[in-house]
Amino acid sequence: MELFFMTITTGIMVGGIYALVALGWVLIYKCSGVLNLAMGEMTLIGAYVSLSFYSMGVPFLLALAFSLIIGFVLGILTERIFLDKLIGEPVLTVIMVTVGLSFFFKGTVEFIWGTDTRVFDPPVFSIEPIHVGPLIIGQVYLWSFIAAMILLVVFVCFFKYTRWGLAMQATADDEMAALSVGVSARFVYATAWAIAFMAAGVGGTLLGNINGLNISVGYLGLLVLPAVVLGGLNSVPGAIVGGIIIGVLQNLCGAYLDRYFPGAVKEIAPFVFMAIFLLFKPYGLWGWERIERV
Amino acid sequence: ADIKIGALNDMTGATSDVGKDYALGIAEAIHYINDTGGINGKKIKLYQFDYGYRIPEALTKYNLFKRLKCAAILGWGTGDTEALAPTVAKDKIPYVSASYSGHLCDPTKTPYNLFFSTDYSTQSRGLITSWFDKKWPNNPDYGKRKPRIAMCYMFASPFSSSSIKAAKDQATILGFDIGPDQDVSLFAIDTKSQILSLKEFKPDVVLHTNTVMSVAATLRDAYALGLGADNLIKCWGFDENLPRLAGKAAEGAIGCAPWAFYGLDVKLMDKVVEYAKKYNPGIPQEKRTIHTVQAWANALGLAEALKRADKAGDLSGEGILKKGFETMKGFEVGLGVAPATFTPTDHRSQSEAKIYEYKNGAFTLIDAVDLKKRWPEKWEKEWLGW
Amino acid sequence: MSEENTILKINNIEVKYHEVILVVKGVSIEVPEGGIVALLGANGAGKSTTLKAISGLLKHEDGAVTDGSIEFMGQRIDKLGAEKIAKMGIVQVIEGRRVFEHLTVEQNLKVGAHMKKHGRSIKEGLEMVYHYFPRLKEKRNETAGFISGGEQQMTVVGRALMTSPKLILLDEPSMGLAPLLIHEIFNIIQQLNRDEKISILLVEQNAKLALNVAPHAYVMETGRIVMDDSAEKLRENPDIKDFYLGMTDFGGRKSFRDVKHYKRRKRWLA
Amino acid sequence: MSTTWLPCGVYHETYAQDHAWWQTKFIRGKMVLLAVILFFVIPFFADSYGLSVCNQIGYTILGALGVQLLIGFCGQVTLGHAAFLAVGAYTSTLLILEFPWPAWMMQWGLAYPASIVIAAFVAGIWSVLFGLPSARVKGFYLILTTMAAQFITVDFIITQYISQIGGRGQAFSLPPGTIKVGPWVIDSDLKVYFMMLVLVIACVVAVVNLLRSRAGRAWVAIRDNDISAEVMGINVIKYKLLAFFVAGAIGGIAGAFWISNLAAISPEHFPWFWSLWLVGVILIGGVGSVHGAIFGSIFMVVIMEALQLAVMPLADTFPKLLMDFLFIKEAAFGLAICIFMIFEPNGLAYRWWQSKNYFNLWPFSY
Amino acid sequence: MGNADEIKEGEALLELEGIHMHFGKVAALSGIDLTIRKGEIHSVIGPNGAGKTVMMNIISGLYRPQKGAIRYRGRSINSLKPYERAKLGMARTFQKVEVFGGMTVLDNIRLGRHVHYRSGILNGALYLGKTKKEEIEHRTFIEEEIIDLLEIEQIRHKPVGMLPYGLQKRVELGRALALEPELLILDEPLAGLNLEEVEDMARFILDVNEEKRWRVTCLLVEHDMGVVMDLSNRVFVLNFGNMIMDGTPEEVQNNPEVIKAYLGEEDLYATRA
Ligand SMILES: Nc1ncnc2c1ncn2[C@@H]1O[C@H](COP(=O)(O)OP(=O)(O)OP(=O)(O)O)[C@@H](O)[C@H]1O
Ligand SMILES: Nc1ncnc2c1ncn2[C@@H]1O[C@H](COP(=O)(O)OP(=O)(O)OP(=O)(O)O)[C@@H](O)[C@H]1O
Ligand SMILES: CC(C)C[C@H](N)C(=O)O
Ligand SMILES: [Mg+2]
Ligand SMILES: [Mg+2]
Repeated sequence: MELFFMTITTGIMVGGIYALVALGWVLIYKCSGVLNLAMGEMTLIGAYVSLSFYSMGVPFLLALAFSLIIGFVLGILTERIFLDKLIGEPVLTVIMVTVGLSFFFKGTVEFIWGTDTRVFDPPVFSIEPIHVGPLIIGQVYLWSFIAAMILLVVFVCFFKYTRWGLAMQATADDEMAALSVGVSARFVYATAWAIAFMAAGVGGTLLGNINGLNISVGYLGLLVLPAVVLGGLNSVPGAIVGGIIIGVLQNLCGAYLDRYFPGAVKEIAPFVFMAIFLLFKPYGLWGWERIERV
Repeated sequence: ADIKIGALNDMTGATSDVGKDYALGIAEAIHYINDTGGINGKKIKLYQFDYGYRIPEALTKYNLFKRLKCAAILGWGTGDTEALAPTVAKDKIPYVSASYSGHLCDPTKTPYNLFFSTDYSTQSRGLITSWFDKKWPNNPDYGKRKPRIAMCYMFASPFSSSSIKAAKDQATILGFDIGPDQDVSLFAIDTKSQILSLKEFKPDVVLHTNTVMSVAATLRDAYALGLGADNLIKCWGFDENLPRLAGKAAEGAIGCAPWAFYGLDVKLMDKVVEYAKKYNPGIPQEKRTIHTVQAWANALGLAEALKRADKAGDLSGEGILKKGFETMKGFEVGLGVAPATFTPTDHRSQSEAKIYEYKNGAFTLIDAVDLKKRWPEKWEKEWLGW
Repeated sequence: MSEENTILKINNIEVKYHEVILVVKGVSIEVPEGGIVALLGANGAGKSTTLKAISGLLKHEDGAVTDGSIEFMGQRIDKLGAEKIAKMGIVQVIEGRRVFEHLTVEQNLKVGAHMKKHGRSIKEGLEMVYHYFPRLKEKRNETAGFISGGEQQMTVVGRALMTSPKLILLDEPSMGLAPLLIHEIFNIIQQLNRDEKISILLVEQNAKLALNVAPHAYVMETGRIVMDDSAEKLRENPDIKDFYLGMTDFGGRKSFRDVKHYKRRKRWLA
Repeated sequence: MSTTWLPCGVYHETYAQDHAWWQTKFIRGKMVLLAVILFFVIPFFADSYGLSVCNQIGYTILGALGVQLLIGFCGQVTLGHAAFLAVGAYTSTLLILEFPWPAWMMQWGLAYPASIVIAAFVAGIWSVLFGLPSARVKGFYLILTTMAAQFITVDFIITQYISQIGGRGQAFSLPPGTIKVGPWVIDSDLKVYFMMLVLVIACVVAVVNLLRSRAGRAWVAIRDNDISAEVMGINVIKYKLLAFFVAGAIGGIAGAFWISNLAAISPEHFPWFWSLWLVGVILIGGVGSVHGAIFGSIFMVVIMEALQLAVMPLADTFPKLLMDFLFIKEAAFGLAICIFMIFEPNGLAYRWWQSKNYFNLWPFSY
Repeated sequence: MGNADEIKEGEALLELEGIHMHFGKVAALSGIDLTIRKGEIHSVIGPNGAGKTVMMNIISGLYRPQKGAIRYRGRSINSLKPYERAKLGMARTFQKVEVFGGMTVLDNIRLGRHVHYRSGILNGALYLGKTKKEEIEHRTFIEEEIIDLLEIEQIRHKPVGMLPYGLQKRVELGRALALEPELLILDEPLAGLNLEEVEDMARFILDVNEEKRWRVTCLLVEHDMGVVMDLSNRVFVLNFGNMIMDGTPEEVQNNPEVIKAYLGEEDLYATRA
C-alpha cells in the first residue's frame, strides 16, 4: 500500500513537470500544426544553462530566471532563422526541420557540456525527504511540482486573456486566411516558440534537480508526445492533464508491471497505453476533431 | 614497418562515464610503448575510434580495421565484443577487449578474445563470497535465517547481465535467498520504482553490475528511500567517481578492482601518471581514475604478446595468439594486476578477485578471494565460459 | 483615370507559379479611390491569381510576381508580406469559403478584427456584420466548419468587413448563395462603397450583377486583359452579351435547353 | 507534382504507348545507360568502401520506399518504420540460425532467399497489426500508434525477449559464411552489392507498377481526400491496411537483406532514430514520388559518409578532439537538414520535376 | 453493378421516407419524404442552410439519419457504407470541389471507375497481362466517353490541384460519370462558373440524362434558378429542414411561399442574365 501511494504521489509530482513541457509543445502545435521533435533538446539546453549558472554560484532562482531569458531569446532566434522561412510550406517539411534542429541542439549541447551526468551541487533542495503521514516525498519533487504549476497558470492566462490566443487558433486552422486579415503568422510562431523554449527549460532544470542531468533527460521531449496526444494535440488543459496522467501511469507501471514484464516497461508503457486509448478517443480528450464535411 | 592496432572506445555512449578515461589511457599507454622501444623496434600505429557503445557502429569500425589491416584490436564493450567474437575468430584477429565477460574466456568458443583482468563472473563470485565471509556474520539475523541478495543490472545489456548467471550460481552455492532482479538502465538517473519494489524483498545485500553512473544513481535512491542494504559493485561501477556522484550514499560500498586505483604506489604507476600529465595536461589529476590503469594493463599485455610473437617471427593473428598470449605463464603486467596466465584451453588470465571497501573517504583492500584455490574442480570443469 | 485619385495601380504584372507556370501575362488595372471595379473573365483566366498578387498571398502558393509593379496609395506593395499589406488596408476575400473551421462563427469574425486594438470597435463591427447577415447572428455560436456552404460564404465576407479596410478584393462573393442573398450581397457591396467609402475590386462570374454595381470593368482572358471599358459600353458589346450576359441577338434570354451542342468558343486575339 | 508534360512535339498514337514504361527513346536510352553503370561500371571500379556505401544507399532506398508509400502516397504518417525492418531482419536471422532447414535447401542455398520471402510476409502482417488503428485514428495522432509500434517491437519484444534467445540480451552473430544464396556465399561487399541491386530494382518496379494500377490510385485518392474516395467506391480501411502491408513487406525485405551485410544484428540496428531518418530521407528526396525515395537515400547517405571522412583524418590524433568532432558532426548534420529543407522545402524530386518540365516544355515553356 | 432487378423509366429509383437528421440541437432535416423516379432530373432548392447538402450526404451514406428509411430500387440501404452504395451505382459531386488534387485529371477519372477494375494487388505489382489489358480498356472508355464529352482533352495529364476552379468542377463531374452511375447526385455543380461554363455544364447534364448511352437519373442541388427551371422535371423546395413543396418548375415558380422564402420578388432569372 505504501508503495502504491508513494508511486501515485511521485507520479503526480513528476507529471507536473511533464505537463509544463507538454504545454510548450502544444502551443507550437496549436498555432502552426507542427510536431516539434526538438522539444527534448530544448529541455536539455534550458537545463544545462541554468545548471551552468548555478555552478558558477548564481543563486538557483536567478539561474532559473537566466535560463528563462535565454530560452526566450533562443526561441525567437530559432523561429526567425529556421521556421520563419517555412511559413506556408508543407507541415511535414517543417517537422523535418525540427528534427534537424534536434540534432543541431543535441550536438551543440554535447559539445559544450559533454555527455556525463552533472548534478546540481550543492543540491538545491535538501536530499532529506519530507514525511507526510505514510508518504515519503522528496523535497525536489514537491518544489518542482509547485514551480511547474505556477508557470502553467501564467502561460495559460496569457493565452486566455490576450487576442493572440484566438489568432493562434486561426493561424492553425487556415494560415492563408489568417494572413489575409492581417494576423502576423510570424509573430504568432515566434511567441509560441519562445514560450515553448522557456517551458522546456524550466522543465529540464527541475528534472535535472531530481536526479542529475545528462543527455537522457532529452527523453522527456519524446515522453510529452503521449501526454499531449492523451489531452488532444491542441488542447492546453489537455496537455496539463495528460502530463500528470502520464507521470502517474509511468510510475505505476514501473512499480507493478516490471516484475511481470521485466524490461523497459516504464519507458514504453505510455506509448502502448496511448495507442489503445486512441482507438476509443481518436482525438484525445479535448483535441480538435477533423471536420469531415463536404 | 609500423604495427597497426585498432582501438574501439566509448567516449560518448552509454558507458562514456568510464569510457573516456579508458580511451585516454589507451592512447597514453601506446605512446609509452612507442617511447620505450615499441615492439622490438617497430612502432605501433594506433587507430582509435569512438563508437558510442553502439554495436552497429562497432561493426562498421571493425570492417574499417580490417581494411586497414590491423594486427590486433583493443576493444571495449561486451555487447560488441561478443557479437564480433565469431567473426574475429574467423578473421583470426586478436581482440583484447575491456569487456571482461566470462563468456569470452573459453578458447573453444572465442579463441581470439583476451584481456588482462579478473573476469566479471569471477568478480561477482568473489564479491558475494567475500560479503558472505566478512559481513554477513556481523548481521543480527546471522544464523537465524538465510541471507537475502538482489541484483540490479540492465537486462538488455550483455555487459551488465554477463555475470548474473554466475552470481546466482554462487549465491545458491552459499545458500542465499535470491530476490527479484531489478532492471536498471545504464543511463538510469531515476531508479525510485526499482528501489521501491526492492524494499518489499528487504535484501541484506545488493549486487550492482552497471557502470558507475547508474550505480551511483541507484545508491542515491536506495539511500534516499532508506533501503538499508550493503552494496556489492562490479569493477566498472566502482571507481574514484562513485563517491563524487553518490556522496554519502557511497559510504560502505564494496567493490571488486583487479587493478590498483589511480596513483597508488605500484609498479609502472609512476609512468601512468607521468604520461597522463604529459599528454593530457588539460585534464586535472583528480579526474583521472582506475580506468586509465585498466587501459594500460590491456595495452601493455597486448604489447608483450606482440613482442613475443615478433621474436618468434610470426606477426599473423594466429602467431600473436599462439606464440604470443598463450606463451604467457604468470606474466607480470604490473599496475597491481595479478600475474596473467593464458593456456590454449583457458583464457581466464587470473582467478583472484581483489575486494575493496569505500570507507570514510578511502578505498581499502579488505579481502582477496581466489576461487581457483577455493573450488578447484568447479573452477576447472564447470565455470569456464560463462 | 487621373493619377491622384487612384488607390490601387497595377502596371503590367507577370505572375508565375512554381517558377515555371506563367499565368498572368502583363496585366494592368487601376482602381479609383472609393470606386468599384469589376474584373470579369472565364475560368482560369487568372483573376484570383491577380487578386492574390495584390494581397501578397501569392507567395503562400509558391507563386511570385516576376515583373511589373503594384502600387497602393502610391506605395509599392508587390514585395511586402501579406500581413503588412493587410495592415495597410487591403483585404481579400479568398475564393472557396476559407473559414476557420474549428472556430465558431463569432470567433471567425473576431479574428477579422485582429488588427483593431480596443474592444469597442470590435463590438460595432460585429453589429454591422450581423445587421448585414442576420443568418449569421443565429449561427454565431456554431462551429464554422459545420455551417452550410452559403453561411460560410457570408462568414468570410463578414470577416473581411471586420477589418474595416480601405480596399476589398472580392473573389466571387455571390458564389453558392441563394437568389435572395445574392441581391443582398450586391446591395451590401454598394452600401459599403457608398457609406463606408471602401474601394472595391470585384471578381464575379455573374457578369450582369457585376456590371450593375461596377461603373468600370476589365475583362480577362488567359492571363491578359482583353477589354477595359465602362459598364454601359461593355453591356452593349456583342461578345460580352453572348459570353457573359447570355443574350440572344434579339436581347431575349435563351433557355439552357436550347444551347447548341457544339459551342463556338470565341477567343479574343490578344 | 505527379506528372510531367511530354516534350513539345511528342504525341502518342495509342493508349498502350501512353502507358508504356519509357515514353520516349531518350528516356529508354537513359535507362540503358543507368543499367550499364549500375551493373558494370560501379562494381568494377568501386573499391570495397565504395561498394559498402552503395549497399548502405540500397538499404536506405528499400527502407524509404515503404515510408514513401505510407506517407507520400497514402497519407498515413508513420514514425515507426524501423520496427518492420527489424521484424524482417530478425525473422530472417532466426530462420537462418535456428530453423531446421531440409538439407537440400541448405545445399542449394535456398534457405536465405526463402527466409527473405517469409520475413517480408511476417513484417507485412506485423505492419498491418499496427496499421489497424488507422481505421479510426487520423493525421498526426497516427504518429503515436506508429511510434508505439517502434517501441513495442524493437525496444520491448526484440530487446527484452527475442534477444534473450541466446541466454542473455545479446546480439546475434552472423560470421561471414553464414549466408548463402544459391551457389554464392555472401561474404564480400561486391556480392552484397549485386543482391542489393536485384532487390532494389525489383521493389522499385513493383511499387511503381502498383502506383499506376488500381491499388495505387486508391492510395493516392485516400491521401488527397478520403471522404470523396469512399464515396467513389473505395473501401478506405481495406486499402489503408493494404498500404501498411505492402510498406511493411518491403521493410521486411530491407531488413532481411541487410543482415547479409552485417557480422551481427542487434536491436540497436533499428532505433527510433532510424525511423525518423527514413522519414527525413523521403522529405529531402521529395514526398509523393518514388524518385524522391531514391534521391533522398543517396543524398543522406553521401552526406553522412562525407562527414565521416571529414572526421577520419583526425582519427589518430587526440581522442578528446575526435570526440568533440563527433558532436560537431552531429550538429552540422542537423544544420544541413534544416538548411536543405529551408531552401528545398519540396525536396529534390520537386526540383527534378521542375527542371524536367522546364526542358520538356522548352522552348515554349509558357 | 447489381442491375439484376432492372427497373423501368418513371419507376421509383430512390425513396426517402420521414428522414430526421439533427446535429446537437440544430435540426438539419425534420421528416423529409422524397421520391426520385428513374430517368428524371429532380432538383432540390432552398435557402442557404436549408439542409440540401445534408440530404445529399444522407443519400450517399456520409451521414446516418436519426430516423427514416432510404430505399434504392425498393431495397433499404440505410445500413450500407458509402462505398457499398457507390457499387450500387450512385455517384456524386460535391459543393466545394472535392477532387484529388495531387492526381492528374486522367487518374481522377480512372479512380471514378475504381469499382469496375478487377485486377488484384499482385497483378498490379507485376503489371502484366490482366492489369495491362484492363488499364487499356478502361483508358479507351474514359477517353472516348468522358474526356470527349467534357471537352477536357488538353488538360488530361495535368494535376487537378493546379486547374482553375471551373475545370476542377468539370473533372469532378467526369469522375462521377466514370462510375457509369444510375443515379447522379450534383451538389451545386454550377456555383462559381461563368455563363459560358454554366451553359456547357447544363449541356452535359442534359446529355447524360437524355442520351440512350447514359440515361442517368439526376438529383440536382442548385441556386441558379435559370438552369433549375429549364432542366428539371420536378423541383423539391426545402426550407430549413422542412419541405415547402415538391412539384413541376411552373408550380414552384408561382408558389408564393417559395418566392417569399427563397426566390425573392424580382424576376426569377435575375441571378443569371
Ligand atoms: N497553385 C497553383 N499552381 C500552379 N498553377 C496554378 C495554381 N493556382 C492557379 N494556377 C493556374 O493559374 C491559372 C489561373 O488560375 P486562377 O485561379 O487565377 O483563375 P481564375 O480566373 O481565378 O479562375 P476561377 O474563375 O475558376 O477562379 C489557372 O490556369 C491555374 O491552372
Ligand atoms: N456535420 C454537421 N454538424 C453540425 N451541423 C451541421 C452539419 N452538417 C450540416 N449542419 C447544419 O445543417 C444545416 C444545413 O446545412 P446544409 O449544408 O445542408 O445547407 P445547404 O442547404 O446545403 O445550404 P447551402 O445552399 O448554403 O449549401 C446547416 O445550418 C448546418 O449548421
Ligand atoms: C560497460 C563498459 C564499462 C564497457 C565494459 N567493458 C563492457 O564489458 O561492456
Ligand atoms: Mg478564381
Ligand atoms: Mg450545400
